[in-house]
Formats: sequence, C-alpha cells, structure tokens
Amino acid sequence: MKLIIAIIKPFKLDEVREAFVKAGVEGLTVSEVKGYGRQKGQTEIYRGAEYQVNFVPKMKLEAVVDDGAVAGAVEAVKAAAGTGKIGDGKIFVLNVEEAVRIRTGETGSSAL
Amino acid sequence: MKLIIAIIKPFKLDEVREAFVKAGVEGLTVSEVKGYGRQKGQTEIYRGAEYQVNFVPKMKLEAVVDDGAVAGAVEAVKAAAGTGKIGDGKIFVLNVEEAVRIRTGETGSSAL
Amino acid sequence: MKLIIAIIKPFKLDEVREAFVKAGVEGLTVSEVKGYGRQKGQTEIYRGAEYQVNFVPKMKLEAVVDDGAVAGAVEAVKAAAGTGKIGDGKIFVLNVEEAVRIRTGETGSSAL
Amino acid sequence: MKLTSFKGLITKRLIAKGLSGLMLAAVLVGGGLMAAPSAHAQDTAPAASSAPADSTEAALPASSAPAAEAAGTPAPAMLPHQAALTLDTGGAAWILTSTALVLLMTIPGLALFYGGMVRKKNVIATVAQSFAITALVTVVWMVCTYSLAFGFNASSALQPYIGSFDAFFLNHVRVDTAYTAAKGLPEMLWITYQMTFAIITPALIAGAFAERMKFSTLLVFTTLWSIFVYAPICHWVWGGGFLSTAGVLDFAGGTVVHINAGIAGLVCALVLGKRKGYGSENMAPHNLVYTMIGASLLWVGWFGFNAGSEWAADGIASAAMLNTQVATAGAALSWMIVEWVERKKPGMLGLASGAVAGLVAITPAAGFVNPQGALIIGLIAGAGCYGSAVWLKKIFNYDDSLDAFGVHGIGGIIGALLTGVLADASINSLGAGASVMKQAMGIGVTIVWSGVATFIILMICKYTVGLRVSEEGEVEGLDAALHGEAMH
Amino acid sequence: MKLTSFKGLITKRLIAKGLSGLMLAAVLVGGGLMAAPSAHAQDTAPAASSAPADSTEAALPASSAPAAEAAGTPAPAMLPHQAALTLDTGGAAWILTSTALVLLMTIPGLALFYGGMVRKKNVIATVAQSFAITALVTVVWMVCTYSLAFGFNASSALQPYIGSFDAFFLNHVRVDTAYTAAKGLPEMLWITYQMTFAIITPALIAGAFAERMKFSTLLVFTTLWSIFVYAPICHWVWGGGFLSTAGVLDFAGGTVVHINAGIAGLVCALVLGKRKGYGSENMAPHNLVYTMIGASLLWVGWFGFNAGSEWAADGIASAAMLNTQVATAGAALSWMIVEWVERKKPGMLGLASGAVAGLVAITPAAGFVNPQGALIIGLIAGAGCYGSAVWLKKIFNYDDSLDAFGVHGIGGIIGALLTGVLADASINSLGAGASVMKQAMGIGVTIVWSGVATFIILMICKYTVGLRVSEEGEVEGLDAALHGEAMH
Amino acid sequence: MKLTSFKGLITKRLIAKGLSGLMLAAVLVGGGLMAAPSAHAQDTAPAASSAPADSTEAALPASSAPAAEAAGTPAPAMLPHQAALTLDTGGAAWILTSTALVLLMTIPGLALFYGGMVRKKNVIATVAQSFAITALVTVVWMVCTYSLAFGFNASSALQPYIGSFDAFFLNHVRVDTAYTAAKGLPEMLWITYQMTFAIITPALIAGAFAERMKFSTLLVFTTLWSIFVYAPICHWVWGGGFLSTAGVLDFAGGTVVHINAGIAGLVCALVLGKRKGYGSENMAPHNLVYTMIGASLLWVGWFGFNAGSEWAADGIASAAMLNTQVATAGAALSWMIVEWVERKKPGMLGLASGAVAGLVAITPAAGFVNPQGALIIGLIAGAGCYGSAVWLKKIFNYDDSLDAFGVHGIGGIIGALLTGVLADASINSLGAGASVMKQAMGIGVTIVWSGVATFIILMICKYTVGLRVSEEGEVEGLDAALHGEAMH
Ligand SMILES: Nc1ncnc2c1ncn2[C@@H]1O[C@H](COP(=O)(O)OP(=O)(O)O)[C@@H](O)[C@H]1O
Ligand SMILES: Nc1ncnc2c1ncn2[C@@H]1O[C@H](COP(=O)(O)OP(=O)(O)O)[C@@H](O)[C@H]1O
Ligand SMILES: Nc1ncnc2c1ncn2[C@@H]1O[C@H](COP(=O)(O)OP(=O)(O)O)[C@@H](O)[C@H]1O
Repeated sequence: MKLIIAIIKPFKLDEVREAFVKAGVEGLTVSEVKGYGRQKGQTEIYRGAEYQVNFVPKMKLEAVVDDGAVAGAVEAVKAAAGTGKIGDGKIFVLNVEEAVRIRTGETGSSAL
Repeated sequence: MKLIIAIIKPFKLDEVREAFVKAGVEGLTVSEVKGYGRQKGQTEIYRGAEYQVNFVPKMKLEAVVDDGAVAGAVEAVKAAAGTGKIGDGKIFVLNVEEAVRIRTGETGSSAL
Repeated sequence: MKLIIAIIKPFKLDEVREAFVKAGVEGLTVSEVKGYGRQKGQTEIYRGAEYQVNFVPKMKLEAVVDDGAVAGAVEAVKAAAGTGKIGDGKIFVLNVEEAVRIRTGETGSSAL
Repeated sequence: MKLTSFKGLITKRLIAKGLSGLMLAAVLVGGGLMAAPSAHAQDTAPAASSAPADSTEAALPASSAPAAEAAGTPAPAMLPHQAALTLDTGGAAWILTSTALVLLMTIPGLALFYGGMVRKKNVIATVAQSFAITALVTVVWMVCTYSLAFGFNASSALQPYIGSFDAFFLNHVRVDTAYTAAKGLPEMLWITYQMTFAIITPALIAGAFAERMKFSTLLVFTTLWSIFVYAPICHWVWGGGFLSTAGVLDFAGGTVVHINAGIAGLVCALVLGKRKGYGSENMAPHNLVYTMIGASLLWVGWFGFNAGSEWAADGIASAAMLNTQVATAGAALSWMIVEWVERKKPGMLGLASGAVAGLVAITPAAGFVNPQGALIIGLIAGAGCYGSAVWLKKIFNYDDSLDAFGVHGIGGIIGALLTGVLADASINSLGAGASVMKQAMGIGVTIVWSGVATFIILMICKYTVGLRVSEEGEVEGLDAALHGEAMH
Repeated sequence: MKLTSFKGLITKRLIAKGLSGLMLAAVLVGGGLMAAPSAHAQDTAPAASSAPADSTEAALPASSAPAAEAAGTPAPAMLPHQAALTLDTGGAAWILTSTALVLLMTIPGLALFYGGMVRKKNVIATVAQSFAITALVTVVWMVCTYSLAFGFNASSALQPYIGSFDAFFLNHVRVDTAYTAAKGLPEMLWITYQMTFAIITPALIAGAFAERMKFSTLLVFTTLWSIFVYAPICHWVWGGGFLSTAGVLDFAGGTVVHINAGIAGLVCALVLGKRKGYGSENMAPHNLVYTMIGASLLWVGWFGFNAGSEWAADGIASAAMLNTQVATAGAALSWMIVEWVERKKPGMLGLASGAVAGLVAITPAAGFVNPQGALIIGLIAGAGCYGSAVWLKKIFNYDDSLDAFGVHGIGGIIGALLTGVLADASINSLGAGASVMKQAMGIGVTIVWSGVATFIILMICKYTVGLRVSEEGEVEGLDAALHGEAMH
Repeated sequence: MKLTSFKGLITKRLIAKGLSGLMLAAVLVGGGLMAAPSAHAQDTAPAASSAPADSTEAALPASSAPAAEAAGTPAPAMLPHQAALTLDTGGAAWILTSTALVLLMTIPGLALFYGGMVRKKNVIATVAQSFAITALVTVVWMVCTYSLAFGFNASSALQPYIGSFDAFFLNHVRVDTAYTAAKGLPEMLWITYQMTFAIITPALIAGAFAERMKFSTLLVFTTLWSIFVYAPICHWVWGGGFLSTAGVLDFAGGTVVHINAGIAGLVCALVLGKRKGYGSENMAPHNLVYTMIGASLLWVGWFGFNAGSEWAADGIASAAMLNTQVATAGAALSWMIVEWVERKKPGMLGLASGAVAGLVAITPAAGFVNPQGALIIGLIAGAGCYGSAVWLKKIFNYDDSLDAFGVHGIGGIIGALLTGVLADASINSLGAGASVMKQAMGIGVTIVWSGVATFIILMICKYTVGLRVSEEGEVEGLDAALHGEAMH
C-alpha cells in the first residue's frame, strides 16, 4: 500500500475528492495547511504597515491506496487539481507497511 | 523506527493518548483533520437550503516509535479508539529512516 | 527523495523557514499541531476549576528534498529551531518514492 | 405638549382643506418669503398653532434659549415645511434616544445580523457594506434627500410627488425651527432621526446581493437609490405627498422602509444572479453568534424605530413599544414552531429570522393596533415569512442571499395589510380611517416604483461600474478581493 | 410630577388602612364594575388621586391626547390596580429608554456573557436559550403573568398572595390608564418595563444547567416557572402582596429577580447533575471576548434596571445610577484582588464576574443607600461571590456551570441584607423603615418558595419531556444535537 | 427650563465679576458655612437663580420630592460648587441616557475597537484593559478626582488651577443638590455623567502601549494619571479654571479628553518602545468584526458624549447630534477615499478609523458649528488623521500601536482649531467669543502639561513596578502571560 499526499489549492478540494473517489479510493483525510513555495502570499497593508505574507493557504489530502491503484489515483488528482497556474501544488507517494481498520481490526488492503 | 498514524474520533483523543503512553510511547503529535469515508457527515439545513457535509471531524495522531514497540502500540490504540460504530478510523504504519531531538541532537531511538 | 518532518516551537517558524531556504529547499508545507511529550502544557484555572492542558501548540513543517540535500537541511533546521529548552521538538526523515508537480506534471527531483 | 401627528392630520378629511391651504401658502412663499410664516401659520392650523400661541409659548421657560432670544427679535423667514419650535423636553429626550437606537440597528446591528450569515471569507466585506452605507447616506441626506423628502414643494402641483430644493445642504435650518408635524422637536433632531431611517433602508437591500456585488457599485447604487427611490416614496407617505393624503397608514415605515427595501432586494437578486456554487457549496451561516447579536440589537433598536415614531413620550409611544415586543416574540415563536415541524430541529437562525419578521410586520401597525392585534400580526408574520424565505425562494429558485425580500418584503406587506384590518381607534384616533384597500394601494404604488426604478439604477451601474466581483474574487472571498483584509 | 412609590406607600403603617380599603373596593368591583372606579378612587387615596383631581389633570396639556378625549366622554371603568394617566413626559422618556436597556441586558447581554463561558460546541445552544426565553416569557406575560403579578385580587384574602385574573391578555389596559403606583407612566409602558424583568430572571437560571438541558424542556420549564414562581414572588414584593406590606425593601429586584433565580439555579444544578467530563475535561470559557461584551452590556443595561426602578427621572434615579456604578466598580476590583492573591493572575473572567456580582448586590439597595454605602456593598459582594463561586462550589461539589447561584444567589442575599443595614433616609425617605430582620424574612420566604416550587417543576419536566440531552448529544455538542447548527 | 451653560457664563466677559464674586463666596464659606448659600446665591447670579426663585421652583410639582421636603426644612449648607436642584425632568432623562451611552463607548465599545486590532494572542489582555480602567477610575473619581476637577477651591488664588478637597468620597453630595452650571440636573447625575468622561480618557491612551505593558503597571499608571493629569486639565477647562475664563471653547472634550489622551499616548509609545517584531512580523488586526462593532458603539455612544454635553434636551443638543453624525460620515468617507487612492483598496479598518477621527474632531465643535461646518471638519479630519496614522508614524518611526496619538491627538487638534474658525453664533451664542488664538493657547497648555506629567508618571512606574512584560511573555501572548486565559 502507498500513502498519496496531495497538496492543492483550497477551492479545488471537492473536485479532487471526487477524482479520488472515481479512481476507486474510498476514503481520505484532509488538513488545512499553509504552503511556502514559488507562489507568494498577498501583501497585507494596514495603516501604512506593509507585510508580505510568506504562506498561502493550501489543503493537504492524504489517502492510503493499494499499490495497483496508485498510478490511476495520481493521474486523477493531477487532472482535477490543475489550473496551470503557479501554486497548483504537489503530489508525493510514500510506502505504507501496514493499515488497520479500528472498527473491525481488518488489516492490509481490506482495511482501506 | 516506525511512524504510526492513527485517525480517530475526536472525543476519543484523551483515551487514545493514554493508551499510547501505557504502551510506552513518550510523545506524539496531534492535528485536527476532516475525514471522508464510509461515515457520512450530517446534513445542514438552513432556510430551506440543504447541504450534505462530505467531511466529518477527526483527529490525526502521529507517533514515531521503536520497531519493537509498534505491535503493542497499534493494539493499544485499536482497543482505545474503537466504539464498534462506523467511522472509528484507521491506523497506518510507515517506516522512518532517521529521528533527531532538536534540543540535544540525539538521533535514533534515543531521540524519541 | 526524502520527506523531512520537523516539529518545532511556533515562534521559531520564520527562522526555520529561512534555514530551509538557505539549505536549498524551495518549498514546504506547514500545519498547526498540538504536541504531547516531556514539555507539559500550562494549567488553566477558572473559578476554582483547575485543568492541566496536556498538549502544547507546535508547528509541523514538511519538506520533500533530494537525498543529497537531506543532511544539510536537517542540520540547518536543528540549528534554527533550537533554544536548548525542553520542547524544542523533533526531526523525522521518511523515504519518498515519487513526487509530482501538478501544474507541469514534472516528476522526481525536478518536481520539488 | 402632545404633538399633533402629521400623518393624522392628513388622513382626516376635514384637514384636506388645511393642506391645500398649505400648498397655497407654499406658493405665496415663492412670491414673498417675508409673508410666508404668518400665512402658513394660519392656513395649516391646527397643524401649526396660531402665531400668537407660538409667541406666548416661546416666552415660556420651557422653550429653548435661541427660541427665547428669537422671541425678542423679529423671527427670520421660515420655509413652508418649518414652524417655530415649542420645545417638548420629554419628547425631545426620547427622540434623541430613539435616534441613537435606530442608528444602533444598522451599525452594528444589521452589519452583524448579515455578517454572521455569510461565509467567513466574506464577513468583513459584508459588515463594511452597512458601515459604508451609513456614512454615505448621511452625507447624501444632508446634501439633498432631506429636502426632497420632507420639504414642501412651492408648486402645489408638484408637492404631492416630490419635496423642495430649498433645504439642500440643510439651508435655512436653525436651532429654533421645527418640522410642522412635530413642533415640539427641534428640526435638527427631526432631520437626524429621519436620517437613520434613510440609512437602514438601503442597508437592508444589501442582504439580497451579499457575497457578490462590487464595493464601488454599492456606493453608486446607494447614492442613486436614495435620491430616486427612497426620497420620493418617503415624501409620498410622510412628507405630505399623495399617499398620505389618500389615507395610507404607515406608523413607522412598513411601506417606506421594508416593502421598499424588500422589492428592491428582489430585483437585485434577480438582476445580479446567483452566487458561484449556489446549491452545491455549503453556504451555511458561519457565525450565528454574530447573527444573534445583530438580531438582538435590531430588536432593542426597533423600540426607537417604532415607539420613536410617535415623536413624543406618551401613551401611544408606550403602546407602540408594547406592540413591538409582543409581535416580535409571537413571530419568533411561530417561525420556530413551523421550522421545528418541517426541519425537525428549531435553530438559532430561525429564532432570529422570526423575530426580525415580527419587527418588520408590526412596524406599520405599532401605534395603531392593540396588544392582541400585535400578537396576531406576529404569529402570522413568523409563519408567513418562513414560507417565503424557505418555500417561495425554492420554487422560484432565485438567490436572495440573506432573504431581504423574504423577510422584509413579505413581512412588510403582511403588516401593512393587517394594519388596515386591526387598527383600533381607541389606541389611536387615526386608526378610524383605516382601510385594507387604501393599504393595498400604498403597497402597490411602492412595489411598482421601487421595482422599476431599482431595475433602471442597476442597469446604469451594470454598464458603467459593473455589478459583480470577478469569479476569482468571489472564490477567494470578498474580504481579500475587495478590501485586502482577512480574519486571522 | 413625583411618582408616589408604591413600595413606599405600603411600607408606611398608616397606609395599611388604605390598602385594606383597596381590598374592599376590589370586592365591590366584583359586584358592580361601574361602581368600582369611584369607590377605588376614594378608598385608595393617596395611592390613587381623587376622581375630580383626575379630570382636572386630564385637562392639562401635559396629558396624552386619548386621555384628553376621554376627559370629554365619561371615563370607562378601570380595574382596581389602575389609575388615570397623568403623564410625566420626562419620566416616560426615561422609562421608555430603561425598557430598552433592560431588554439589552438579556439579548444580547446575558446571551453573550453565558455564551462565551461555555465550550465552543455549545455556544449557539447557549445564546439560543436567552433568545428563546425572551420570546416565550413575553407572550406568557401578556397572556397571564402580568395580571397575576400586578393585578389587585378582588378578594382581600387572596390579594396578599396572588394578583387578579382580570387583566389576562392585557384586557382592560388602555393608552390612558396607569398603574396606581406610577400614575405618571402609561400602563402599557409599565407592562413592558416590568416584562423585561420577568424575562431576564429565568434567563439567569439557565446558567446553572448550561451545556446539558434539552431545548424543549427549557421551554416547558420557563413557562411553568414564570407562572408559579416569578409571578407570585413579584406580587408579594411589588404587587401589594404580603412582603411589601411587611416592609421588605427591594428597590430593583434583589429578591424577586436575583435571589429567586439563584436558588432556582442551585436546585436545577443539583437535580440535573454534572456535565459529562466535569472535573476531568477542560471546560474553560471558549471566548472571553463574548463574555466581556456580555458583562459590559449587563453593566450598561443595569442603569435601566436600577435607575429605571425609580419610575421617574429625578434625584433618586440619579442616586441609583451613581450607586450602581460605584458598587459595580468596587466589586470588580475586590474580586480581582482576591483572585490575584489566590490564583496568582487576575483574569478577564474574574473582572467580569466581579462586576456582575456588584450589579446584583446593589440592586435591592440602589435607591436607598448613599455612594459610600454602595462602595461597601460592592467590595463585600466581590469578595463574597468569589468565595461562593470558587470555594463553596468546590466544597459541596455541584456543577453550577456558570455560577447562577454563586453570583446571583449569594450576591442577592448580601445586597438584600446590607440594604437593611445601610439604607439612608436622607437619600430616600422609605429607607427609614429599613430593618435587617425584615430583609431576612423576605429572603427566607423567597428561598423556600423558589426552592420547593422549582424542584416540583423540574420533577414534572423529568417525567414528561425529560431533562437532559442524550450522552452522545452532550459529547457532540448541543449546537449540532439540538439545533443542527455549527460555528464555521 | 434651559440650563445656563457654565462654559458660556465664564466666556462672557461681564460674568468674570460674577465668578470672582463666586470665589469670594467660596472664601466666606470657609468662614461660615451657614452664610454660604445665600451669599453664593446672590453673587453668582445669574449662574444661580436667586434664593426666592429657588424656593418657588422647589414648590412646583416638577421638582423632586427630596427638594420639596428640603424646601420645608432650612436647607443644609452647600459647597461653593453646589446649587439647589431645580429639576428639568426632560433634561435629566436625556442625561441619564447619555451617561449609559458614554459608558457604552468604553465597555464594550473601545474594548472591541482596540481588541480587534491586536493579534489574537493579546485580545483578552486588551479588552481587560478597558474593563479594568472602567472599574478603577470609577473608584478614584468617587474618592478624589471629582472634587479636584469640579469642586470650587476656597482659595481664589488656587481655584484657577485646582478644585477643592471638600467633596472627597462625594462628601456633602445630596439628592437635592446640583452643580452650579447645570442646576436642572441632580448633582449625582452630573457626577456619574462626568465620570464616564474620566473613564474613557485613560482607556484611549491604552491604544498606544497595547500588546506590551504590564497589567499591574496599567493600574498604577491610570490611578496617577487620573489624579495628576486628567483632574487638573478638566478643572481648567470645565471646572471654572483659567482656560475656561480665558475663553477656550471645548463643547464636549476635544482638549480635555482627546488631545490630552493623544499626547499622553505618544509619550507612552516613545518611552515604552516598539513591540517585539515590529516591522518584521505581521501585526495586522486579527478580527475586524470586533473593530467594526467597537467603532459602531463609539459612534452611537458619542451622541451621549456630544449631544449630552448640552446638559439638556433642546435645540443645541439636537445640533450637536446632527453635527456629530455629519462630521463622522464625512471623515469616514474622506479617509476611505485617500486610502483607496494610496492603498488601491478601501478597508473596513479605514472606514472605522475615519469615523473615529471624525467623532474626535467634531467633539469640541459639536454645539458651536452648523452642519455645513461639521461636514468641513469631518472631511479635513478624515484625511488629516490618515496622514498622521500612516505617514507621520512611518517618518518618525515610533510604535503607536493602535494610533491613540494619530487619531485622537491629531484629530483633537484639528477639531479644536477649526472650532475657532467655524463657530456659528446663530447656533450657540457662546460661539461669538470664538478665536483660533484662544484655541491654540488651550491646545498648547494641554500638550505641555499632559506631555510632561505623563513622562514623569511613566518614570515612576518604570523604577517601581516596571513598564513592559517579559520578552517570553510578549512572544507567548499577554492573554496567557498576564491573565492565564486563552481564546479556544
Ligand atoms: N519541497 C516541498 N515539500 C513539501 N511541500 C512543498 C514543496 N514544494 C512545494 N510544496 C507545497 O506545494 C505548494 C505549491 O508549490 P509552489 O512552488 O508554490 O507552486 P508549484 O506547485 O506550481 O510549483 C506550496 O505552497 C507548498 O505547500
Ligand atoms: N484510504 C484512506 N486513506 C486515508 N484516510 C482514510 C482512508 N479511509 C478512511 N480514512 C479516514 O478514516 C476515517 C474513518 O473511515 P470510515 O470509512 O468513515 O469508517 P471506518 O474506518 O469505520 O470504515 C475517515 O473519515 C478518514 O478520515
Ligand atoms: N515519538 C514522537 N512522535 C511524534 N512526535 C513526537 C514524539 N515525541 C515528541 N514529539 C513531538 O515533539 C514535541 C517536543 O517533544 P518534547 O518531548 O516535549 O521535548 P523534546 O523535543 O525536548 O524532547 C512534542 O510536543 C511532540 O509534538
């Protein structure tokens, strides 16, 4: 099994979630994060004080999928999350050694 | 060393934390996340507008533990986090290549 | 490629970000987390009720870097995040099998 | 002393003469200003107490210093809508308070009521609308709309339709002048009190186009709307225009403020179109505590709106306050019950919406009905507005974001009609003239003028400054897009 | 004109006769309504000024229009608690304002004070309690509790214990009637002003069972409690009942409102039991800014509560306002200092709690003591309530969630007793009759009746609608469980 | 009856005699208290109406009961600053209301205006400052500052500079006494009303040292500052001191409150130094909804501040209210426009800041100028304060965190000077004496005294309790560090 981490633009969340589902991924976990990269944050100005925000709001999606499903999922996410503009985000893939469904105790792929 | 990721129901946080501690895990990191899976979110209705919330609030616990402690920790979490109801959550195990305690510079298991 | 996870004290965020950049890391993702470990949270007292907060606020930085850049990055972070006081935090290194830049589809190191 | 209610005078047939006489005086004024006061004083009696009475009253210690001084020197010329001030300190104290209460309704009341209902990314932009409208309308009112609404037009042919141009920039307004219909209150107080009504009306409309209109457009729209929609309708009902002479009863603004704002809101919702993601995205209120604060301040401030509209601290003002309280409570409960049945759970949003529906519906009736009547109005308004905000909106499928039409339009109509049914002459002698037909006429005229004029103004905005923010802006949120600000 | 204080009249022995005579009149009323007014007018003098006086007064310009008209026609029959209105415009202006201020105390004041102290998942449900109670009690008051509290019972045997049924649905209330104890104010204003007291009392109790009671239960409880606890106690102290004749001093509601609500709260806390996780989970206030806003609006609104209870704008009202300000400040500081010593840090919650403790304690004394006395009351109340909210609660280990008893019960008792000690006849002649024993008697009666009746009402709720939300609901949070709403 | 304005009296040359006579009387009082009243009554006429007039007025039903009683018995001795109360119920009703409105400005108004502008970790500490200052200054005022500010010093050599010590702890204050300059209001009301001004002034200063001063230091600083800076300056301008006799016009506190607080703020900002991370960290306002609520309550409450400063409900009070509304709106718009041009986007913070700038600037002019003048003042103040808050602060590079100086100091100076230019005698006869030179003199004196005294007080604090929180505390946030509390 692999852990797919996708960092995307917030307003793409629903589209990407649907893409995951279409790609056969039945569950995922989302966290609100702040990203630093090529895309710069907007500058806040108030009463003359000027401040360049270093971080831009992003969404981090984490989904553990079967080895077989990885390629398809990655493609799907890429398609759904892309706008062609800077700051679209990244996809990372890590190896997962074990998975357990707490409710049933099932392990491995059947736990997903 | 392994990274144990546990996604659980929010009100189970304290019980699971204690379970980790009992299993000899001395530290962990928690983040508030939103989960998508079999358990569906409640529907919000306001002034006739109806909206099915896709995500349910969850807690994500991350703990890096010695290889030897993994099995016990996973069992402990499973026991503590379970309610038998859908949405109890998942446990994932990943491999960790290195760990460093910033304060002392210790590395490996002694850094945990 | 490796995923460097650094858990640090919140007010060190900017210094650590700059350290990463100096070490050649061009992007990273930050999340607000709560940490449990040796450092204990402060006790809240209100109208006689006393409550020991188990968790202390921390920042989690995640950066995927080239294998070659790992050592330098870890050193840089250690230097920047350290105060010598308990609760300075941890650095974990995990292996990353694939990385994709959504905007361009580039993969591997060039996606970072 | 008891204020002779202007609304009252003109609804009484026998006074029609006095009014036409007033017009005459107004014309004379055109001819010779010096002649005006006396002529006016005589012709409009009992609207204005006779000149000698004035002077004697002016001599009383009760009158304000300037008036006293004026008594010595020959009084300077007055505009036809003006009379000498014969100060009613108790009444003045209550209206000074009421002015503060009605301003409180818009800022922070309405700002929070609306601000809590939008998504978090738009809350600053939403509260900024109420705040900016408050500042803008204040200046517009001082520059021209007060004169257009409450001035008496020198031409008796025009007076039924529009006020005068003589009091632009509050010209000729002095510390010792009063408005003819409220001689116990300094005109400057009258101006400020009425100004707060002119402020909240466009602010209410903003609920219909929330989360998508440009800020610059809001300013242009508000300016034009105040001049071409609010000022004339206010003049027709309260400034001696044709609706008041026709006997339309509107104690505190059901027609002028709420139906007017509601219809304008509906037109705005239809012309601007829906918010991006309407129906698919979750647009649930982001902070119902803000909405609760807003609804509460609207409730409290409405005492100044309704009980203040008696322009005195007396029995009718007390009746208006009691009726406001009872109707609001009744509406909150009836909305809650209907919602409980249909949605299975009663919500804070429902309680707040129901309360506002009741406040709106009792507005035209506050000083005319008895408490039992007020309870009936409230119960009907709560359920009725629930229906319009929930079912009507679904059926016709338009995006009246915060239900400006659903609550203010429908609530105002319910209240205006029921005023004709439930007016009780033992509460207010003017109630004797009440008639559902007259009320319906007033409603109809308001709907037509407000609807058409609002549409034209929107078209002007559309082809000049434009109506909506960019799509990215709408997604990013109006706080950042329009104001470069954010909630941290 | 100066209002003749009803509390005053009946505390003065010589008036006892007049009152029994009043009862007599009340009986006559039963027999023949037409006969009542005159009979009443004579027997209750000086409570009610004599009929001729009335008519002359009615003739004064000062009286309201309807009254003037009434003067022409034969005045219709009045209920024994009513008198002809002789309008005091300055007083009316201040009480109209005070009514708005006291309503402001409950919504949004108390709603925010409490809402900020609960956990985030319960904030909407908590503010909804205050808002729903406001709507509910308004209707109950209009339907029956006003009549039960302030009506004069036709039976002189019953009058000491309960009011009449004649004014249900505000029957017989007119724009030109006044309450005998406040002839300068329209009765409709009196009704609305007193209504705001009836509203805040049950809303205060809610602090004791916050975060666990069902919403439906809240509505049933509030209705029964208003009828069987608030109405009678209000009648005993302010409606001419046996406590007022016994000379118990309660200027603005220390007994009727605060001790009453505090005791009821304690009973609720004991019967409902603790919140799930009490003691182990962190239940610290989630938003002390809301709490600060609430405490501030309580403070400001309390001017209407205390200074308004003079029912006029005069020297005693001014003394009440000054005393309120001084006592509140003193209590905030003394709570802060004790907390600073014990907890090492002074908190915003402490400043707010201390201020409210001072407001509660000065309530019964506001118009009776001098500023030095007010300072003493404040300093004692701040430290005393800290003790009860922090130590007492720990010792007896009950979960009075937001300290309804700790602050209102204890604070009210401290204030009621000290009123007997510090009342200054040079401030208010009624203070001459002050006695700690009488005060203690009033406190005792209130504790017993409020405690027992509240317990019975809770039992009725328990075996019908049930008391607490489900355990899952409590964990999930009342916002979602009860109202299907959430803070986003 | 119309109140004879004290400011007025002493600006009129011919009254100088009366005043010196008053001093004489004051001395006599020292000799024989019994002799004082009559002497005082004669010498200060027309400040005090003659004794017989008093008694007759006292006989009127309009006067308060205690006064009436007093009329019977020989009136007890009065302090030189006191006169017998001749109650103006309408005026009293309005000032009772105004007192509530001005308190509302500080809590929760100013608390939220400032609380929203700081970072989230400091919001509780920031609102706690306003709340604690309210409690502390109330007690200090009652103990000594009222007497120092408004008492008449028995020594005619000292009276121009400082009040008396005779009214410490409000000694000799009775329900039937009034302040000589406002005989229609009970002195206890006058004390409470003026107290609210003494409260908000130090609370305003807090904006300059926000996010870094110790709480204990705040309490010490506020106490000393109230006694040594506020009390004397208040006495000079409003207590019959040398600035009032010199003819400086300050209708509602431009000099006493705003310039005074602004200068003190600047000194604090310079002495305390910048916040850690100033310039590098993002210190943008964390919650502009709180700031909007605060600005709105300041706006609404300011009606009590400005229109209340007429001490009556009359034409001039109405002018003050209208002018306040117009100037505030003008300033909000002009700040918005300048910001729109320079920053490309108009912000909610800008609208709120502009409104406050307008409120500050119109304060000294409110009852002296006409509406056109008010609009001019507003437009200039909005742009002017934008310049000082944005450009000036950048140039001189100091950290006036929330622009106490930028808005209140500069805004107050603009208003005070323009009062000299735009005062209109047809609005207020006192305006006749207006002169820019006199105004500049008043400003200069205030700047020097406030600047020097504030610096000395800060030095005392520095070497005793210390000024700033620890660096870790500043990083962790003042909520946790100072109060052990947090927003959840
Ligand atoms: N090396 C990295 N490790 C982890 N997250 C990264 C890394 N580089 C970028 N990110 C995340 O991806 C987001 C987008 O990256 P950015 O460089 O701004 O645009 P693009 O994805 O088009 O190159 C960043 O905001 C950050 O959250
Ligand atoms: N494949 C997955 N990858 C990552 N997180 C998952 C995955 N499947 C489920 N989750 C997380 O686990 C939570 C519980 O899963 P769900 O399917 O709802 O119930 P259950 O675990 O009992 O089957 C989800 O809300 C989500 O946060
Ligand atoms: N085994 C672990 N797994 C994951 N996170 C950990 C682990 N141990 C500690 N942490 C994180 O590191 C933070 C600091 O650790 P702590 O033991 O408090 O101090 P130190 O880093 O000095 O040992 C904790 O608050 C927690 O967030």
